[in-house]
Amino acid sequence: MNTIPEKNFLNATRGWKSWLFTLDHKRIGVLYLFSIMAAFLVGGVFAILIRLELLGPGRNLMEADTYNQVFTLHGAIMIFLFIIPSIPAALGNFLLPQMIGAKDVAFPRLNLASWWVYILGSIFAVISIAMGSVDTGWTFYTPYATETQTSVISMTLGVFILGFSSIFTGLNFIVTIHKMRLPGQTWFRMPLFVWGLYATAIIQVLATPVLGITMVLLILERVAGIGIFDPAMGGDPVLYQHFFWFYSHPAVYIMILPGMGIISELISTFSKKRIFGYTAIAYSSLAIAFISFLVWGHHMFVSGQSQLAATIFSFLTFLVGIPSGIKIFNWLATMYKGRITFETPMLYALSFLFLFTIGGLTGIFLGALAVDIHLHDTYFVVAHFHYVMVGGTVMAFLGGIHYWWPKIWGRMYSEFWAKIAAAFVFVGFNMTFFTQFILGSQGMPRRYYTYMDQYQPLHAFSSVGSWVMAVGFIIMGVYLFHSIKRGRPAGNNPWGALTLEWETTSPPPTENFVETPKFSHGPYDYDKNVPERTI
Amino acid sequence: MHMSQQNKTNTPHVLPLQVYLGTAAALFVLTVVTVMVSFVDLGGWNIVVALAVASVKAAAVGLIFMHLWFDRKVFLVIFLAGIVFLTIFIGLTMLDTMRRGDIYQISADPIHKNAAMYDTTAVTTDTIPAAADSTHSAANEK
Amino acid sequence: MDGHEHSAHPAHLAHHFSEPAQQAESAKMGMWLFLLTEVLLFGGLFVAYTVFPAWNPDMFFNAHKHLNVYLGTLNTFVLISSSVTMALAIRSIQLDRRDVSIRYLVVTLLLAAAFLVVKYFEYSHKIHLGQLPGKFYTFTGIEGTNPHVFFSVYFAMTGLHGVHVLAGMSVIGWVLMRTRRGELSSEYYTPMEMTGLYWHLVDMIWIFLFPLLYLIG
Amino acid sequence: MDTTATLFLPPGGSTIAGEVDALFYFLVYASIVMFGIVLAGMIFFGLRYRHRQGDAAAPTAGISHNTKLELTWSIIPTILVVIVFFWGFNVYLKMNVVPKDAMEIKVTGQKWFWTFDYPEGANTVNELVIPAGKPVKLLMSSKDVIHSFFVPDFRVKMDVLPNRYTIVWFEAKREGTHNLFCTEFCGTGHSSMIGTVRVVPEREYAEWLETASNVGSDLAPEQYGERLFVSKACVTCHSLEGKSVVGPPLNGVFGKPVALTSGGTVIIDENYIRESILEPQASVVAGYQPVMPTYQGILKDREIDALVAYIKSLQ
Repeated sequence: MNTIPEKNFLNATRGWKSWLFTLDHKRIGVLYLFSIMAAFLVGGVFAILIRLELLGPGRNLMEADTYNQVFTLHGAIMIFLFIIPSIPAALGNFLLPQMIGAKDVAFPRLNLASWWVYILGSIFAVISIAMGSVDTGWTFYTPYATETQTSVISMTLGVFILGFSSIFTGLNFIVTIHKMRLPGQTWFRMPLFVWGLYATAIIQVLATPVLGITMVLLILERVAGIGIFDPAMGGDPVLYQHFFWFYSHPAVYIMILPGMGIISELISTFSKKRIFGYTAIAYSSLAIAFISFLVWGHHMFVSGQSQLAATIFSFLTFLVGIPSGIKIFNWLATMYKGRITFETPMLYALSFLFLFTIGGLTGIFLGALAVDIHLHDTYFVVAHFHYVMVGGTVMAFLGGIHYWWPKIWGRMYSEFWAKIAAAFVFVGFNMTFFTQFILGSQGMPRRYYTYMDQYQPLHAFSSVGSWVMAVGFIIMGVYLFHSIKRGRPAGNNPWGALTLEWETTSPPPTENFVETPKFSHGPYDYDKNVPERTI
Repeated sequence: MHMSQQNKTNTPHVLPLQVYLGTAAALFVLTVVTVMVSFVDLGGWNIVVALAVASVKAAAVGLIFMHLWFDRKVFLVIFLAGIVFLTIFIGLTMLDTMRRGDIYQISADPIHKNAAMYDTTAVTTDTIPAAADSTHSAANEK
Repeated sequence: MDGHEHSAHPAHLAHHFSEPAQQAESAKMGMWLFLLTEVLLFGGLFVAYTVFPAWNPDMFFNAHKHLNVYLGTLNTFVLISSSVTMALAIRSIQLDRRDVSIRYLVVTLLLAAAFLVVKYFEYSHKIHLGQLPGKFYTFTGIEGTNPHVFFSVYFAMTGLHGVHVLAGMSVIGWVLMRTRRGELSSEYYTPMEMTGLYWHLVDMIWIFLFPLLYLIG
Repeated sequence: MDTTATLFLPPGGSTIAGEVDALFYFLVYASIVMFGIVLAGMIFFGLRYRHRQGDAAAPTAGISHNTKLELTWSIIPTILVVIVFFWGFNVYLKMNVVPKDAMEIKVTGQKWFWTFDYPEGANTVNELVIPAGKPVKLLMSSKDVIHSFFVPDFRVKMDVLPNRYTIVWFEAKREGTHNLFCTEFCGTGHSSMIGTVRVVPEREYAEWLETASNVGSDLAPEQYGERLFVSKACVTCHSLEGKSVVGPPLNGVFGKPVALTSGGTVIIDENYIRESILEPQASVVAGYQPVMPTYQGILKDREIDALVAYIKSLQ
């Protein structure tokens, strides 16, 4: 019978101060976990409101202006407060040092600062909502963003601040991975999740500062009319789009790369099989990180940028698809001759493969110049990025949460309810968003408060799908929180996995390992080891 | 790769005083040179020369003062990465901003000069057909 | 969470590092990554600087003549000198000459302050003439399209740089205090080394701002 | 190539639509094949290598990689996407090079309606009338924020910018009406910034142009105003049934006093209506946002008179 270790990071010190000012990367990870879950809840409520309004044409629930604020907030909260910090700052923080056998990240105080900065940025976002909200869309395109009467400055200031939180995490992770690895764990013996975090961190450090200066210039444009982005003052709105997407396209890979890392762990663990093409997966993460900086112009094919630029961006866009495709085939090949079990994390991994493949393939549509002209700014794009972000990142995140939940709390959740919730989420997601591919190619533009009658059946179906998904998430919330106190103890290694974090107790002690671990086997050596499962 | 470092003690790498003073002298001389050149009219080449001199100066600061020349090469890689990605940012943006007229060069003034929202006095109610005509004639294709 | 629980470790070694060298190298790498973010933060302004002069070369040429080359040159000398003294301060602490190091740091601080004083005179002259960014621009003597954009770029670039000078001054002040308290030595001078790297980058950025704004042609 | 409505795409109404659709459907079928491979792999491996209770937990095969296989699944997709790139680029070029004989119409996007100015002097709001079988070039600009001109049936879309002109061209194949959407978010009325493109035979177009250039001369002012109220998109924001939409309702208001946001009241008379059309921000009715655009330069004096007469008649 498994027991919870008497002394672990959860009960090492007591009182709220010991949490809010902790330097333990695991506690900071948990703080982040609760913060992003709160953000996900708020963003999710906005999503449901959007779908309710779109149940039928005309006014159903709110006025056009309210709707515009709701979809802006849904986007801004989900992107900046949830999905960008989700995997790196919550799970990455908790796991990275354990996976490389370190006691902590390289800069624990910077790590804590990252979370506080995140909270500060969120406060500005909340202030913005309180002061009349924002209605620009999460992209803050000029000149709309310089003209609108809503509280753009407070929101963009929030985004500016949140950028620092992201930079701090990324900087910390790069140094940690370079300097803190266990002796014997060479670069190509690192778990692939660590590779994913490394590639992500590179983008966070390189791209986020540009978001910072973009937000500063946007604020100056509103305050002083500096004439960089505002055409009324001699600026160029398309230049703003270049600035914005130079960050925001790589940011898409900040969201997906760590997710891909999680999937590598999950597929290998639940197939009990050496990962196929380790080197290819590791290098493809780096390749994606690099190429992601060369393709931002594909958001601007109809923006009025030069045809030459559009052509080159289109070509480069196709290049970034190749490494993602390679990863998918590698994961598939990992299952070959495995010993596959289908616990909840694996179900999410398979959902990821299913949904991300669709998301990736529809990305090819949008990269092809002529087809994108028709599909740009329609629901096709909305469906595409939800398949990549929710079908990709969120599925990976949920897989990761279920996979490492017993490591964080030392206790198991209900496998029965977890499978039911996973089914609801998967079915609801496809109902909500596959319909939107059809809507979009039929010509339904995005960010529409009302629409023509011909689109109503598909919109209604999509809204029903959102309720199914919501039911799944509610079930998930209940059993996950229930398990924190009541779940049955999981033991050190409930899944029989080989990465280092499973060698310590669940939950781990404050400095992760009671004794400094020795590097005795690679993270995926299932051909030589059969680790015992503790449940 | 950190393994090789772990057994080394933390002894500082001290450069001779002359190296710092020599670098300082070079920086001052280059500053004087670049200012003097700016008073000579070289057309478009002025800015090129000025930037070339600035690059040499920045390289001196980076390599000597910031020890990039002597330190581990990973720091140099990090610093150069900044320059590479900044170049990508500038280069691909210019690919748009400098090539917008590739297929159609519209030589009419940008709209905002006579658009109603910016100047309500510029347009009177009777000029619509005339305004339409003038935009058409001004918008010639090349 | 400090290093004192491990009696074998020096006081400045944090608990999660195993060697002083590992800690020093980590700090330096972190600092270089931070400098990388600074390069890209200024990078956005450099893009704006590239795009607008390419569109309106004449306006940029005409407008830049209203900057004072002599004050700009003076400030370049001041900032380069401060970089030299900063480098020498680090060299002195590496040789355990603490008093010399303190003197160099004080000179660095004074030079940084001098830079800001010169900048203050430049700014107040421009404010007086109405050569201001964007909608505050009231000056009329510059030919070309949208001359206010030049001053937007000028104030954004020098303003952001000025903020960095201010931040640098406070960090140098902090290092100065720690050196006086005897906390830094040839064994452990990471804070001063990091401050030096930051200060040199501030200098390096000015080395580019100076020709871009003052020496166009 | 001619296309009709399918599950995914609306019927193609322009000469370019067939070429876009061909690539679109190539991508659909190629995607189904690729997705099929992934799905089949998942299902097959999942069933074949499933660990059943009671099976021995033995070490698994240590397959680390297979260079030939990996090269195959890297190179084949690469070739495919290069083909797709050149295909897409080819059609994109055709979308960008306007035929020499294209007729030109000036398009102005503005919160939240479209204005079309014909060289012959006609101007319409939210309805673009074009002849079938003739290439049409639109020279577009915006008066406020970015809008985007999108006709799904024609498969064309282009942003409409406030600081310069953008161009889009198409050739409608046969008569019919098509939706025109704004696809760049532009505020409150974004989703009602909808127009129609009416394609008519060439002879009918000539007749239409003739009357449209001298419209209204044969109508009573009230009737002409009634028509303008719809065609100039007043109806988008002003209800005639007493409802508040974006702006105040206009039925039964003439001659009555109304409170202003600035505090005073004003009697709604001819001068107030005229001022509200030309300088909408001057006296805003209390409880409404100052969002109405000026119609200065869009409406002729004659048209304003007709609108005033029409509102007067709504008692």
